[in-house]
Amino acid sequence: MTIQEIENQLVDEFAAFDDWLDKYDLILDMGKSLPPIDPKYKTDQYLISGCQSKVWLFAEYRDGKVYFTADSDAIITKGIVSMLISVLSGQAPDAIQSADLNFIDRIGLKEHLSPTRSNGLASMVKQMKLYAMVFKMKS
Amino acid sequence: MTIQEIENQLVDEFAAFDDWLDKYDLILDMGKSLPPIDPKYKTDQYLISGCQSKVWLFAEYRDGKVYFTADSDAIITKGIVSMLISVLSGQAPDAIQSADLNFIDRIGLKEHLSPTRSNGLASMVKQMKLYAMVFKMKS
Amino acid sequence: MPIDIQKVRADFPILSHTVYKRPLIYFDNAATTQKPLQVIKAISDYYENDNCNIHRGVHYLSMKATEAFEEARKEIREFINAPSTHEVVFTKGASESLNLVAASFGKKFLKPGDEVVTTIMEHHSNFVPWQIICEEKGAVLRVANILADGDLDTRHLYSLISEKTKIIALTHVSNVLGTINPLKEIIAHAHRMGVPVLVDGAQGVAHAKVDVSDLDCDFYCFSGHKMYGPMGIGVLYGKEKWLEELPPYQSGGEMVKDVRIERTTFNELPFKFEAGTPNVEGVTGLRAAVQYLKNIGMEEISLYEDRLLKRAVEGLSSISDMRFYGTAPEKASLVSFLIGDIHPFDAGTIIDKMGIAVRTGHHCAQPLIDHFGIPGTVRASFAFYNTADEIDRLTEAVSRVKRMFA
Amino acid sequence: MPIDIQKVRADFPILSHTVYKRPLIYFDNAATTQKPLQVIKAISDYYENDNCNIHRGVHYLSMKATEAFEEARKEIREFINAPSTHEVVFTKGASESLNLVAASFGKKFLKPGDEVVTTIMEHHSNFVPWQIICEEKGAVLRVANILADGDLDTRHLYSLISEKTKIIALTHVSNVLGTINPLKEIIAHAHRMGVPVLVDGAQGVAHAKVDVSDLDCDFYCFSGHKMYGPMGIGVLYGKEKWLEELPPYQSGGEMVKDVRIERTTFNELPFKFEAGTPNVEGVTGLRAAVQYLKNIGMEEISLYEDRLLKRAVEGLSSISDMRFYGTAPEKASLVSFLIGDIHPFDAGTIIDKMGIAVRTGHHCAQPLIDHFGIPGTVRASFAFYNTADEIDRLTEAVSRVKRMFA
Ligand SMILES: Cc1ncc(COP(=O)(O)O)c(C=O)c1O
Ligand SMILES: Cc1ncc(COP(=O)(O)O)c(C=O)c1O
Repeated sequence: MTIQEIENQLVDEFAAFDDWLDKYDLILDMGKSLPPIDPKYKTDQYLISGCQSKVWLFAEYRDGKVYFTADSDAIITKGIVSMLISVLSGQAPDAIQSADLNFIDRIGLKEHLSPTRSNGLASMVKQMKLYAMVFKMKS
Repeated sequence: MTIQEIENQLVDEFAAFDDWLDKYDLILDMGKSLPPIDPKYKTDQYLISGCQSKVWLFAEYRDGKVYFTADSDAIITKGIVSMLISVLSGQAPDAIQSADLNFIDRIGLKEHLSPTRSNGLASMVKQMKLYAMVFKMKS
Repeated sequence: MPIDIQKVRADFPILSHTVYKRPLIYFDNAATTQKPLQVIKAISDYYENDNCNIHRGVHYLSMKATEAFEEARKEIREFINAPSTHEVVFTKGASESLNLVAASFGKKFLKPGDEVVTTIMEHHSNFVPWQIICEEKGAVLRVANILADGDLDTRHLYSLISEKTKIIALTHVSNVLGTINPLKEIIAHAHRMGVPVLVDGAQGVAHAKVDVSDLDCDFYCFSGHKMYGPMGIGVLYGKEKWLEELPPYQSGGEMVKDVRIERTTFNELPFKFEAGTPNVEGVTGLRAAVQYLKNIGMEEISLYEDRLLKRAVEGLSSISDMRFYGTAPEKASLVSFLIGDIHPFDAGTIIDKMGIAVRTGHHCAQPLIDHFGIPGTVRASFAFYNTADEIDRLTEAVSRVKRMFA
Repeated sequence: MPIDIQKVRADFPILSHTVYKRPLIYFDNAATTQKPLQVIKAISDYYENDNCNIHRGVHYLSMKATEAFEEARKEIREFINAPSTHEVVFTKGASESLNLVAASFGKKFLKPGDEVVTTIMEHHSNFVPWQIICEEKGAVLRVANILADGDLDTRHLYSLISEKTKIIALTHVSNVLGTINPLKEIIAHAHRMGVPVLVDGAQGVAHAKVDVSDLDCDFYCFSGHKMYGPMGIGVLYGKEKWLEELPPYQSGGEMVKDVRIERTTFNELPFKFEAGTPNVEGVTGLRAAVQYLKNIGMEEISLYEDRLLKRAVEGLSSISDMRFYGTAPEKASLVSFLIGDIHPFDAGTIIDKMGIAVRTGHHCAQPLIDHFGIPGTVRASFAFYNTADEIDRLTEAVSRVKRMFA
């Protein structure tokens, strides 16, 4: 699926819920279903530190595609991370670099990606695009 | 005349005028008529410095009465000084110390004696009362 | 007269707002308080009628603004019972007041080997400035511990005081734990050792009557915005003998007496420490806030807020796995907690979605949070415009969070 | 579109006041400007709807206030055409911005024997901080002269620049003389010598379009209250490379990254320089002021104020014995004068009684006033809400003063 298709799917999933708490229930489920990161990457080197929750991010390059794994100490953050990974992992570097990820906004979670938000997610997206750029240059 | 009588006289004089500019004309006249201070007292030692206009003040003690002479580089300040001197000069230390000088307020010139006013007059009154106190102690 | 809560709430327009389609419950009062209409109106009135730069002007508006400014200083002197108005210095906030003392006191009095004593429960604003000046001067910062319930370990504090100690800097009330420190006892002890005491009153001044003369503290610092006044204004109270001795901090404007190319002499107190155009708006708003508080009565406020605290503690304690941080017997009206192992960010995000504003994280008191070895806490801090019903809604919200993350 | 003066005046409620039973004429704009309803309303709206402490909160109000704060930063970046928002630091005013740079730059870069170059026309806020830090560091303050008409003597200024010069600190516009300094030329010259330039823009920013990128200045400082915004808020623009190098000034709050008992690390720009709770109200009001100015147009404002100046100069020149201070060809909209030998305090007091607010004294520029050997000047400073008619009333008032003291 393309990035856009996965984004649309996510937006649809959230559209089913009206109440904010239900939406967050869904985010929690997504957080719990995030495949675990290899513990050896859960170190300071892979840490993206926000003010309040921590995010660890690792990326690999195989057959022209970038694969991300990640973790966080907060489950909501993990939920958002999980969505970002489902959208961007397994995509080509170019597609990742140009993704505008407006699904977060469409779902109504824009705040979580705001650079003034204290959870490191904005830096995480920056880091994901950086990985994509570096892999592209190397290939 | 007592301090109170002189104060009343001054208040009456000003009551004749309605317009502020006329009142200030009277102050200017008073400023011009202030007897000159002996030039040897127009030195830093006798200077009471406000922010904008300077006041020099000198006092003598004769026969149980305090006599003030003063000068200023601004004529309006001289006018107010002149009034203060006409009220306090030649009075006994006790009377000077207890004078509340509310004529300034009654004339509507209170601002000129406010400690936040930039003309040194508040400090001048303080200084006049200090002279009175010192003379009283010495006698 | 007990607080008429409906009347009080009507004074705070923001309290009738809704967020996420739910009525707003504002429990972030330790971060900043909301403003009554009386304060908002004082600000508009000031700009519509009296706005002017002050002190040196000889014209009408300038005299009026100067008078208003100095009247506000009197009102604030009275509010904290400072001996004299020239011991009341206006700053932009508690942080600036604290930085001012650390910088000026440090410049004048700290030498290599000297010590400054503080506590582990300080807000960064009363910690980092001392850390920096100590490093600059080769002095040592000694940090007093707390007990298990969040009370200051005064025995440890006292053991840190020696002939090397030049000043003690500690908070009146901890913004994380709520702990109210036994200032009178500490100050008396310090003075017997010849050591001055600076008090960070940012969390102290809005919740109970503060009397700096009775406390006998050497400095007391606070912010307008945490006591129902405007942002951008704060106060430094300092004993005259100290303020006279300290060198000026910032320079320019009203704080000089005589500026020559060769050398400058400084104005008298309090102007010596008030560089630049003063914030007349802020001072006017702060005065309105003080009048508002006086009208309600600080005793009534304390009583009312204590009742809110009691209800919150009772309600939240009924939930299992709650971990409370700060349970000292003398405690201001706030609760810091974690819900089992749930990350404070997770809890705060969900509680917010229920319309309740709580703060999460380290609350600018990282040494304290590190001491507990946790990522932060959820903090609900109460004001006299909060209601028992709102407290119950918090308890419900916390239960809901617990269920969601189970 | 030319300024619609009736419409503009209606925006400023204070302008319809009377003093001493005469309509208020406000000519003290260089001290502080009046505020349009748009700014006053932005402040009330903020407190009634959005008030909150910012940055670290995860709840609704805090996010909204944070966003408003950062949007304001963008707006101000654009207003002065700074390359990046993180080069825009909020302070409490120009004086604080200037003190910040003097203290932090001095701490890092000044050594014994170094020199700082400034001018004799500086406001105390851009003079005393340099004097103090130079004394502290054993550096020397060199002071450039002015020419007879009040223009900066740039040849003298240039002659003071040497390898010892670490920074030049000068004003954009003199608050006494009105002189607009040829910044582009001076900055280009300084940069060729490898010397950075700080500009005191307190009197520059409200009266003509300022473009810090075009000027290429290293620092630019100004106050909100002199540009129709609230008191208690100001700006420091600094080039990233400098701001990165300077050590933090005040500490506490948002400006730290990591606080350990042993050591603290600092946040990135601009937060590194913003200690304590930021003045969200002030920033919101300043944003409204900038939007108001943009709406009217800085070019229109300059043109209009130039016309007022021309009329004032013509009118006052028709009176004999007038002594003008500052007649440079490039001049902001203010006149400083003495009426023969009449003391400025005398003149100002009488002019005030005619309802006209002018400022008298040394205008916090004592070295300049001493240079002229006078007790001070009378200064009338104009804004775009003043009218030609008001200017004529000033001329009449001055004639009247002259007659009274004849
Ligand atoms: C205990 C304490 N001290 C100092 C401060 C700093 O106050 P401000 O940010 O208003 O300068 C705060 C609040 O943030 C506080 O809670
Ligand atoms: C040229 C100049 N610089 C600096 C300042 C200081 O500004 P503020 O008092 O707003 O800090 C002023 C105004 O007083 C000024 O006119």
